[in-house]
Amino acid sequence: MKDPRRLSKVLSYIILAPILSFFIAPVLWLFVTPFSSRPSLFISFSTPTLSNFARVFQNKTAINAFKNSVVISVGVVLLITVCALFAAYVLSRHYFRGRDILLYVLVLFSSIVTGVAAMVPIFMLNLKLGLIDRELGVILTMAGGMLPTSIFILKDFFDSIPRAFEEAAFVDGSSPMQVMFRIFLPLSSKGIIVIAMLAFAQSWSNFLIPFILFRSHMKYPVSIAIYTFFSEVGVPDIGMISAYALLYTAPVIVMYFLVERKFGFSFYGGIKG
Amino acid sequence: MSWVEFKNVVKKFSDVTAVNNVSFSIEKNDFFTLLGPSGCGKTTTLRLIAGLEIPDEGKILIADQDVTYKLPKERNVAMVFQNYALYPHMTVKENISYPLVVRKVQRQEIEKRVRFVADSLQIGQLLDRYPQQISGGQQQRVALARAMIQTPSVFLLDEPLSNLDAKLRLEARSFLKHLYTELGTAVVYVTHDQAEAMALSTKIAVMDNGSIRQIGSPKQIYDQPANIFVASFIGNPPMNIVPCKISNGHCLIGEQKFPLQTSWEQEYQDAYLGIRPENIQLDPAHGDLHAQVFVIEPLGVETIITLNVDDHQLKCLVFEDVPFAPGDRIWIKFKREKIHIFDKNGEKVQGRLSS
Amino acid sequence: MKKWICLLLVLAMTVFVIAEKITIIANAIKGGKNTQVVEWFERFLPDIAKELGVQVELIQTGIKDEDFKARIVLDIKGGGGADILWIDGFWVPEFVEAGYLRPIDDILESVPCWKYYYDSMKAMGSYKGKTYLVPASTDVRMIYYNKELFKKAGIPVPWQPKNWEDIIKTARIIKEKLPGVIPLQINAGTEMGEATTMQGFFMVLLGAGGNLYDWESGKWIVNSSALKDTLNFYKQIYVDEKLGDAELQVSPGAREKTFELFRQEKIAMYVEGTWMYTSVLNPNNASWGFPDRDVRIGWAAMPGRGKPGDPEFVSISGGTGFAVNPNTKNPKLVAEVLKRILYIEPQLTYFELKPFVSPRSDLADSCWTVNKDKFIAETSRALVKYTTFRPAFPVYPEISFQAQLLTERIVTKQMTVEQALKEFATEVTRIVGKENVIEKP
Amino acid sequence: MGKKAVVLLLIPALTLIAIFLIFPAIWVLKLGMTNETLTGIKAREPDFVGFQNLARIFSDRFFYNALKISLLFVFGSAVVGQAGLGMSLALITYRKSRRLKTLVQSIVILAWIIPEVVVAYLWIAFLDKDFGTLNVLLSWFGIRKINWFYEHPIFTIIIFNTWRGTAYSMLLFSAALETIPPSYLETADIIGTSPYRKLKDIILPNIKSYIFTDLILITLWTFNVFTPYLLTGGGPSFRTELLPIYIYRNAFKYFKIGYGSAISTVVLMINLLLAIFYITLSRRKKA
Repeated sequence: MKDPRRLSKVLSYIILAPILSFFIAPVLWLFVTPFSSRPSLFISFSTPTLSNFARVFQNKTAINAFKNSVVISVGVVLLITVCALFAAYVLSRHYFRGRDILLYVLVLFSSIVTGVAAMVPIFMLNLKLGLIDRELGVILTMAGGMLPTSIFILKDFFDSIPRAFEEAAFVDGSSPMQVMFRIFLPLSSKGIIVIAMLAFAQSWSNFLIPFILFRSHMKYPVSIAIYTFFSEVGVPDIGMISAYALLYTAPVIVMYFLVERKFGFSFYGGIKG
Repeated sequence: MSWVEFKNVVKKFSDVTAVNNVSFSIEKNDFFTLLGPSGCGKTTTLRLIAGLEIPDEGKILIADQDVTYKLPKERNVAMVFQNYALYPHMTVKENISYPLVVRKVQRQEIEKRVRFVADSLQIGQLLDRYPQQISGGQQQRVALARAMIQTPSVFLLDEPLSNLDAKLRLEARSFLKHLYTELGTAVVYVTHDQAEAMALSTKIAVMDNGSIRQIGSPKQIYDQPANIFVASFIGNPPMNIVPCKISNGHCLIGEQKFPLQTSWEQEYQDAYLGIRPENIQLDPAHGDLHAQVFVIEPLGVETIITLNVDDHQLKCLVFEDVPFAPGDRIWIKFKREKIHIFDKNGEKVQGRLSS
Repeated sequence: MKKWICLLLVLAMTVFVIAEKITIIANAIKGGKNTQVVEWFERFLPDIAKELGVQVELIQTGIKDEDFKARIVLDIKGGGGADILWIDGFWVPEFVEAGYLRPIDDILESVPCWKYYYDSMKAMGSYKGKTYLVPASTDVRMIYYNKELFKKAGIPVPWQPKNWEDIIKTARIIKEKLPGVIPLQINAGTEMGEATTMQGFFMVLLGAGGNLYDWESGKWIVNSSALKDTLNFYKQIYVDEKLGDAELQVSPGAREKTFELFRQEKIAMYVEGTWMYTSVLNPNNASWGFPDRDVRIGWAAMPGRGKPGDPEFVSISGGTGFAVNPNTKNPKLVAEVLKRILYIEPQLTYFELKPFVSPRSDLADSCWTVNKDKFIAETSRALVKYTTFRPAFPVYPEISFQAQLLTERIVTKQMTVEQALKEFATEVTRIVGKENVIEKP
Repeated sequence: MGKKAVVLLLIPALTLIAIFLIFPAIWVLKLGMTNETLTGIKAREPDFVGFQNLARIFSDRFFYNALKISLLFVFGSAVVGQAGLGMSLALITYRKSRRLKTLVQSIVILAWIIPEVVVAYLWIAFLDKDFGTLNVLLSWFGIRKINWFYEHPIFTIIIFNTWRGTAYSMLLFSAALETIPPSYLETADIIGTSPYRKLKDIILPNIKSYIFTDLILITLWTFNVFTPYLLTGGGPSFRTELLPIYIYRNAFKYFKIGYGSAISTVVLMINLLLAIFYITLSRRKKA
């Protein structure tokens, strides 16, 4: 065609191709190897099989770790959702003296106290509280770390819901409880779902906190169990490891695309902070 | 030879046809307005001229050159956007001079031309301010200045008045009209406001659904609409359109009928009668049709009266005092030479009643 | 009413009985690291449990030694942990200082066989006059070599070098004749952790007549000609002649990768301890094993440097043993369990499954004979007379880390021998204080 | 809602945050002034040593090594890598079809959301000297097999982290570009501005604040990344030992709680500086 813009389009594809292959190449292995009957470190396409997954389900450690991960993640999600809901509601709907300072302190600490910078005191704290090697310690530690971000996301969300809805309900004669459950919660369900999913994805993937706080094999969540599989001595069972890795990764991917589809990036931006 | 020419241009966005086989030509001294409801394809047409979109079919010529596939910068056009697109991080002066800076014009020359353009648009005192520090009307002038400084073959204006408040809009409209006489080259103007189009243009193209429904001078468009769409789009309040039947030189509306002035040979089972509100006369005693006053809206100079004629409503515009009250039964009379008859497809019936 | 109280009492008793549980932790996991240990426990723990009427449970781990140590430390620090800890003897001093071990002299009074333990082994388990550890087994160190590779390279087997020069000569031949095979691995670098100090650094240093600790003056040696020669030996192997693979030594999982390569017959000579033969190369080991170990793998004693006055051969011994957690709720029961573990029969079964050198005189010979392969008997008889122990002081791990750094800096060419030694001297002095260091000629 | 209810609703969240987020940050300062260890005599009787640890840090060659590597890592993988590549991707897909954008974003995001343990293993497999995909591919072009982790360790973790984290910058910049009214660039198109000048005169000035935000945030995050530990363990020979890994090594490998905390203090202070910088900036933007 005579369109000169065609050229710039083609040019951008030429630049994109190597960048995209750079991003795809390492991940491809994760989606190919679990189904390979002759799994290796190289991406090899061979007759597809599900036997690698079968081996995962026969592996007690693997299954047990899955259970542990679910317990931890569900705990974190519940704790975060409830605490953040309460706090964000108050912070969004009620002005009190010191609120802005409180918010400032929360932003500040949530960004500087990372698991990495505070791993020593976090460990010592759990030690003193007798929470080493207990799910509760890991759940509380993770929840404490993620709460400020969840509160901010939720507060922003609540701020965007006009008060008129609640006021109208009050005028109509609803009780505060009715307003909360009939009006406010349904209106903010999107925001709540988002922070719940974020809490799930983050606690599901977290490595450092359980790595430091768990001591016994039976308590390990998948992130640690799979790490010990990786670094295990002897000939590693690549087929099983890759299948396990895929099973472990799948919920996060599904969850991400659900959140992304429904709510877009602005919400997901909080996932790392 | 025309200055800007569209030949059978088609533009599709995935499966929506935004511009459907559009052809027109603009002369160098035209103020050409693309008028139509939102989504009718008028802005796309403008962007096709600018080169911001490339047609799927057809040809576009500017100053006798085929620019169909040319980049915008190769077309020597200037465009003022609805939101003016003034760069917030540049001062007024930087904004105006930017087209020249990009073209590496000498600094002295730039200085001279900015001064000239700014003076002629009366914004000389604003040059060191930032766009967000000046009023909407001033912003519009800055945007115009940025366009003018390029001395383009064609000025493209995309609803430049729509971001101004009502009072300012009238002022800016007059200013634009005045400016046009000084520009000395073609202006293509996009608007959905028929009053603006009427006030400014030398030529109007009324668009609907990707097609041009009529092109003509404002007077032609107003007095001789080619179809119901154009007829009802122009004028405020719009033309009354009433379903009717034409038979035997008479026009039947509901149960009533009245004779058309000249002999009308064709018979139409389903037709529409069109009459502008100011062309209806009211009379307490006799007329063409019997009607009942429904609502009276005095607007100062004129008064809009809504009438019920059987199941239909007609609006009529009068400039003198109204001696009626709602509920009064009266007669109405149509100015014969101002009656338009459209067929069932909405097209004006050939062989008009009068000339 | 009375009936209810009775029922409650019975219930409480049951709970009490069920709550009585003795746990043992060992760095062993079925099908993995030290699998024989697990098999051994499985064989007799149920009997002990039945006899004592309590639960006795083994906690399996199977991780790097460093991680295992961390795990135990954190367990105890956290107020919990297994009752009986099967740990490395050289951890005892620092653990005791931290209050992580319970003195077991009272328990040992009821263990009749304690009198048979060699004094040197008893010393390994005691600190500041108290006993904390019952040695379970000890080992020796030597050079393992792959007979097949030697034959291919035209080197006569059995092979026994007389000095360092012999080792290097042999390595040169292998390098020339067998491309793709790493001629010699002597552990180096911090990634290997204590394995570097124990299997590598000390084996060389001792051969040059040196040590890290001067027993006479009670001070740490920060510079000596032996240290210099040790580093030069490393340099010759890894840097100058590239007879060993320095890359491998410092990459993640270095020790496991080295084992793997040795099993794949890609390493010709490797200095390691008894454990490697009986565990890593054990033909019966499902995931690790080396099927024709006895045919293909030979061993030679590690020779001294070869200068006059140097030792003829060297070896160094470590040992593991049973210690008791101070957090244990029932020391009496622990004593009962320990006593039974140390009965002759379980002990012999242990050496049958996992041939090792016994730390006690009453089993001295039988521990060599219960197992079919003659390896333990041979190596112990040959090497026990040369062997020595590490200077196990609380500060030892830090000095050991500095020694690992020494080798790492040489093999990765980060520093010259002089620079590395200077850095070593500075750091060791900082750790133990100026008054506790000495330079040797 | 009464005062009581307000307090009651805030308490659960604030307690959790106070204990598990704020308290550790303060405690680390105190721990950093002791010589507490997990084994040996100092496990039972730690001494208060004041700023002795801090003084030692500034003469500790491992600290400088870790600091240097951390800075290189942040500069290479966050500033140049993630922000640079993220910006490039955002620009390439800017004003392009929705489908292309979705495709590119999905692929890049995938690298961002896979759990770090899995990602680390994927890269270990990808870069394996003998069987890794990369070396196998390179060998098809006659390039010798490279032991990436040994020969170019810092470069490797920089590339890895760029791969891992580009998504955030890309998404942020894409969103930022969306805030520029299309007419700005169309005006420039009509004027005939060159692509370079468009970027310099129109795009960059209009998303300046987003770029600052992005740079500060990714610097902060990258500075606190632990994932390379899963790839290299800090090796070979400490050549990828970032500050977080150095903290881990001191605290959990050598059990030097006090000294590890002192390094943590330094990291916290750097974080604090970055965070204050960020918060001030975002407040100014809002105002």
